[in-house]
Formats: sequence, C-alpha cells, structure tokens
Amino acid sequence: MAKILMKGNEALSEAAIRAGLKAFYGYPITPQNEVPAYMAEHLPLRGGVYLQAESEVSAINMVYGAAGAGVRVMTSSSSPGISLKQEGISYIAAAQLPCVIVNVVRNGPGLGGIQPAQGDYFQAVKGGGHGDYRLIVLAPGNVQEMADLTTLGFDLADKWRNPVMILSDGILGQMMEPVVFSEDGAVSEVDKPWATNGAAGRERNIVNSLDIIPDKAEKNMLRLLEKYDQIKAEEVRWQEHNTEDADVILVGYGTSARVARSAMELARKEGLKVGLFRPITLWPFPEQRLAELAKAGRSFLAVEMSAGQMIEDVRLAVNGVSPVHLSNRLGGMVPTPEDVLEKVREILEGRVS
Amino acid sequence: MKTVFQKPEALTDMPMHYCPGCTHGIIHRLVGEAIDSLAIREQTIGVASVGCSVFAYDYFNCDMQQAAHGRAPAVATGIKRVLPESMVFTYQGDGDLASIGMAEIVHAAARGENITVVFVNNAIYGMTSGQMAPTSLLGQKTATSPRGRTVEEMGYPIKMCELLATLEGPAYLARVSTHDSRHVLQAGKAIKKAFEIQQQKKGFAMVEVLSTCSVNWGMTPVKALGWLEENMIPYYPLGVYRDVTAKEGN
Amino acid sequence: MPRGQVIVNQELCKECSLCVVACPHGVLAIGKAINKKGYHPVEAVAPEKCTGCTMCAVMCPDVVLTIKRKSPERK
Amino acid sequence: MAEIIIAGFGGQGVLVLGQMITYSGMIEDKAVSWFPSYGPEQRGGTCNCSVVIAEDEIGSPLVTVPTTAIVMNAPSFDRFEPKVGKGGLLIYNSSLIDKKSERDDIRVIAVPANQIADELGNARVANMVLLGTLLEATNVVKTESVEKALKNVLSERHHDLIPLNMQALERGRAYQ
Repeated sequence: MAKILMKGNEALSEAAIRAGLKAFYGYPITPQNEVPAYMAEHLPLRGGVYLQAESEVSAINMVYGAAGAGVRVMTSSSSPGISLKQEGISYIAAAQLPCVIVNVVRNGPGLGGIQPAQGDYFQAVKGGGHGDYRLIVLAPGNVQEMADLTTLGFDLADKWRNPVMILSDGILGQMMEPVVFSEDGAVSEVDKPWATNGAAGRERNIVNSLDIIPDKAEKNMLRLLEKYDQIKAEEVRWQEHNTEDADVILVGYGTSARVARSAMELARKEGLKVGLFRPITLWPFPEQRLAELAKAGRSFLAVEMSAGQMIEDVRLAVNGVSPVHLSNRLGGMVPTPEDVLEKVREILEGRVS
Repeated sequence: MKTVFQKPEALTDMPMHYCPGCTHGIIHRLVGEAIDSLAIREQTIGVASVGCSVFAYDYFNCDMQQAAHGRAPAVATGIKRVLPESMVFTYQGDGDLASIGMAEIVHAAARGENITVVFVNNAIYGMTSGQMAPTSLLGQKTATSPRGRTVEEMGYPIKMCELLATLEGPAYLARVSTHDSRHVLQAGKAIKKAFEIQQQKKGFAMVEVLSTCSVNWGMTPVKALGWLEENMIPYYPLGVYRDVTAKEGN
Repeated sequence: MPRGQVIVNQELCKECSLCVVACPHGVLAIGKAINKKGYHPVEAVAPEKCTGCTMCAVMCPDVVLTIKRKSPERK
Repeated sequence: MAEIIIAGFGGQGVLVLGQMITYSGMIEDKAVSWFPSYGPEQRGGTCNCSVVIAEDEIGSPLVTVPTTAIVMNAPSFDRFEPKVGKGGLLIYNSSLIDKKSERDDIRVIAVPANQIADELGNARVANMVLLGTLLEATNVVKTESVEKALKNVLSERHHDLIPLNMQALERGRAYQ
C-alpha cells in the first residue's frame, strides 16, 4: 500500500471513484475545482458518468435523479454554490435519497472570497434548506480523511438513505499530504428496492417529497425523526487527545483542529494542561461525550474559522457546567497556534470572563 | 504633438488583474470609451458578474453593483425598472451568461428589457482555471473535457446571438471580435451602438465579444489571437443579428 | 522628426506582446528592464518610425500606452 | 520539525520547489504537508507555499513562524524576512533581491540563483539552486530522496532534465 502525495480534493475524488461512484454532477467554483477536473479525467474511464451541469441548481437535481435511480452519486461545490444547492438538498433529504455532497468551504457571506473558512457550519448541521431535515455531516481533518470519510460517507448514505455532506475547507482541499488507499477493491453497496430503475416484475416505485395530507405528513415526519434519533445513537464519531487531565479542552474540526493541535503541543511544552477534542461527525454532534468531559474547574475553547457557530453546539452539550470560550478568525484568515495559545493563557490566568 | 489615445475617463486608474494579454482589458476599455463618447458616465450603473470579470467594479469609473453568478440581467432589470432614465449595463462572461445565467438572459431579452449587455465569449472558464464553458468548441480540451468536447457527452456549443435572435424582445444583437486592431475598432462601434439603443429606449441590446484566454487555452497571448480567428469565428460568425434601427432606415 | 510618439506606462505592462504584433512599423519590442511585477515592459525601439496610428494602443489590454501625433490625419 | 515557507513570483517554480521537498520527506517516511497560496493572484502575481516536515502527526499545515524561508523576489523578502523564527534560516535569491537582512538572530544566505541558472543555460532551475543551498545548510531531507522525488514529479519525457537539476543543486551547495 504505497503512499501517494495528493491534494485533499484529489484524494476525495479518488476515494469516491473507488467507492463505486457511478455519476458526478458539478459546476466550477474555487476552491473545489480539482474535484470536477479529477472526475472528468478519471470517472468516464472507470465506468462512471461525468457531467458539468449548467448550474449548481441543475447539478443537485441531477444528483436527485441519479440517487433516485439507485446509484452512488455525488456533487461538490464551495459555499455560494452549496447555497444554490439547498433547495435540491431539502428535496433529497425528504425523499430519503442517499448521496454525497462535498462542500469545500470558502469565506462568505455573499460571493465572499476563495480563501478557507468554516462559516457554513450552521447551514450544514442545522439543515440548510427548508423543512425539518438533517444531513449526516463529516468533517475530515487531513488528506487521508478526505479519502476515508468519503468512503464512509457513501456507506452511511446508503445505510440510512440520507444525504451525507463532507464539510471540508479551502486548506484541506488544496493541501497535499500522503494518502494510502486500501487495495481491497470491494464496494459495500446495499440493495435499493425503493429505486426507480424500472418496474419490471415489481410494484412501481415513486421517489417523492410531496406530502399534502397533514396527518399523513406528520407520520412521515415522525418516521424521519426516528431515523435521525437512530443515527444519533449509532454514528457519532470524534477524536480526543490529552483530555484526561486538561484544564482547557480545545474543540475544533477540520483545519481548526489542526491549528488547535499545534496550539496544544505548544501549550504542553510550557506545562499547560491543554487537551483537544475533535468532532468528526458534526451532525450527529458528539454532545454526550462533551457533556461527560464537562466539569467544574475545566474550560472549553472552541477554535473556529467562523464567527462562532460550532461553539453553540459545544455550549448546548456542556450545558453550563463549564465555561466555553471562542478563538476564531474570519474572512479567509486562518487562526495561528500562537493566537490560540494566547487565548488559553488568558483563560488560565482568569483574564477572560 | 497632440494626445490622440489615452485611458478613457470611464475607467479607473486601478491596474487590472487580468492575465497578460487577456482581451478583457481591451473590452473594458471599449466600454469605457463608449461611455465617454456618449457622456453618460454619471448616469451609468454597471453590473459586474462572476468569473474573471468579477472585479469589473474596480475598473469602471461609474456606479457598479456586483451580482450573484448568472443573475446580472435580473439585477440590471431591478435597477432599470426603478431608474428608467439611468444607463444600465451588465458585463458577463460565457459561463455566467450562457450557463448558470441562461434563464436570466433569455427572460431579460424576451422582456425587451432596456439594458445593454456586454457578453464576453472566450470559450472557457477562466477564473476557476479552465473548465469547459457552454461555448467551448467541439474538440476543445479543457480541465473538464480533458479528451476534448464531444457532441455525445456534452452536446453543442451555444450560439447566444442566434438563440436570442429567435425572440421578439431584443432590439440589437451583434457579434464582434478582438483578434486584431481592425476588429477591435468595429467592436467598439458595436458596444457604443448598444448603449445608444438603450439611450433611445429601444430595448434590449447585447454585444457578444469573442475574446481570448491564453492561459487556459495553453498558448501565448499572440497565438491566442490567431486561435480565436481560426477556430472561433467559423463557428461564431461575426455580424449583426438584430438591429431595430436598421428597419427604421436609420 | 517622427509623426507620432508612443508613451509606455512601464509599471502597467504585462509583457503580452499584443502591441508589438499590432504595430505595422516595428516600433515596439519587449525590453530588458524588469518592472515591479517581474515583467519586461515593452519599449519603443524604433521611435522614429512611429506614425501615431494608435494600432498598438487599440490592442493593449492594460491601457499601458498613450499616443501622441502631429496634426491628426484622420479619424 | 521543519516549517518552511517558499515564496516568489508565480512562474519561478515556488510551488514545485515546495512539492519537491514534501515529496522527498514522504520518501523518507516522514509526516509531510504542503499548502499553496491559491487563486487567481497566483498567475503573474506573488505566490507562496507552506511545507511542514515532521517525525510525528502534523498540526497546522499553514506555516506562520517558519524555521526556514526561501524567498525568490523582493516583495516576498519584505513579507517573510521578519517572520522567520529565532535561530531560523533565510535563503534568498540575490539576483532579484537587492536587500540585506538586518536580523542578527537568524542565519541568512544570499544566493544569486537566477545568475547561476542562466550560467547553466536554463532560467527555470533557479529554484533548484536554492534547494541545493537548503540541503547543504540543513538536513531536512537527503539528496538521494530529492533525486528520487524528481523522477516521480517530472513526467517521463522530462527525465533528461534530471542531470541539469542535480547540477543546479550542486551549485547551490556552495553558498553557505
């Protein structure tokens, strides 16, 4: 199993193809462009369909169609493009179709810029489009995970008949690191008896999100919520380092977790008891474990490249038992380990309220 | 000696970010010259789009709005309907106008919206680094058509002037080129005309300007001019596709 | 005494050569100097041949060139 | 742990130089990461990349306090010279940078990289000259690894350029 030096966007694409991807529909936007370019180059030669849609709106509806037809399908974009896809994502979640949606987040709001950010957290984990629905949201922390979580994403999407979002960012997409792909080429696909692939010898299938009779619609919603509860019970993933004795636990995902890790190492060198908690699933959020870690005399510090979005979920989990602080940068600026360490010092010296 | 050529007033002093030899700069200047020669700078509102020309608001020395990808004709409609005496133009590339913004341009044209559209067709996505555009030629290799555009996979390149000419709404539709100085001078005349049409309240006017993208075409700026002439013009014939003033014997 | 004069705003030049090719009289060439952006700006290597026809400036994408002419002949 | 910034004009081979070091580190089974400045400003504008080579898992891939900075043009000198960490190394291309570092807490090496590359007959190997200086001044990666990396990074039809690249590397070593 040889190591390959790859960009995050390329590793993710390769993993998707290896996971049995049958179709990719996208539209150009920076900083995710390596994904469609990789797909255009490789997917048609390896049994899949690549098509550049005329818009993100169109691309996500192509995904709806292919997912409904029962094949593994994905799309990728960056923040403004993901906003355009929200209508389609809501329909996909309602129709319970499995697919993978990649967001290589750039800074917003509006057209914003092309530099890395995490300002799409709320959009990703709280639904994003209209109605009561959830995406399973996976947050890779390195190039290897860009690949591994994509593979996992397809499996979870099929298992739960739910759209999965890979919430990446401009750094994880553009950076190169070694990546290893498992040589076992087995694709773990499931039966999709609900797919609209031709009603030969069976009752016809309908892929639909219209629910016009209220009491029936409510029952369907309750079934959906029950599914979400099961996902919460079974699919929570996270990583922690040095949390046992920590006075301050840094909480961060994706690139922020990388910065937090460096900050933790600097802090430990100074003898400061700092730990790191990295959510890998952002929905379901590892709230139970965070609640267990909360205790008097311990603080949490959310490290984010947004105005402070994930921090709200940390606060909900910690439920007032420990104080929760924020260290963040905005606008495509990336926090430095030194910034985070300074905030840690402020907390330990009681300089923050 | 007398100065016979200098930067138009309707352009700012900001150096343009375009790659060396990119004809966007020429087209910006032509728009600026048209605005100067009609003396309309103070009543003009430009709408910048998304793509390489996303920073157009830095370069045009008039009021500018920045629109979401493809939506510039809708934004321009919004402005023009509430400020009918203003001069409103959009500046859009091929991805913006002919792909994601196809609905907006078609409906603005169908309504005969009294705006001027400068449509820059360089047969590729520049800003996002060289993906296939709706106007990429058959056989053209791009980042997302690495083996060349085929009819089977991606269908045919879209001829916007011809397409919009099927509608009753447009008052002026013309296709021009930037591949040599003679054609640039002609392009300048067409752009000026498209503003005059708006000034006379005759309705929707669009000038499609064939343009180069040497970086993403993978050639020198000078070679790119030749490539445009030899490959784009045969598929995208130059000329006037609609001119209501001609009917009036103007 | 040449009929025309081309003035180069060196810092704006991106060394694309479109003006060099456009000039019918071989007035311009890419120079040896380096500007702040790392480009070699165009120079008037045969200024005596300039007629002030503006063809170079018409093709310049960066409005680098200003043209002067003795009593404009036409336009 | 080596945290390296490489910076210059687009087209000077800044990103490739970073990839060469990263690739070489991977060959030696070290933890490595490479992150480029990205976007339209790359073309013709300034560009830079961050390279981290470590024994263990890498935290932030964005280098803020470089242990080494390799700068190839004047704007990059102005931007990164002050950022090099205490005790660090600054290697700069004196062919295009007419400046001196005022710092006495870092090691500074001036290399006329473009001049040497011109002497070797190919302006594009200026980056490899600077890599040679880096290899001699630090033990961040081994020369053999670089040679292996070259074979992997360059497409087969450019393999005839490897001896020239190695020659450039050797010339760079002389500046310490």
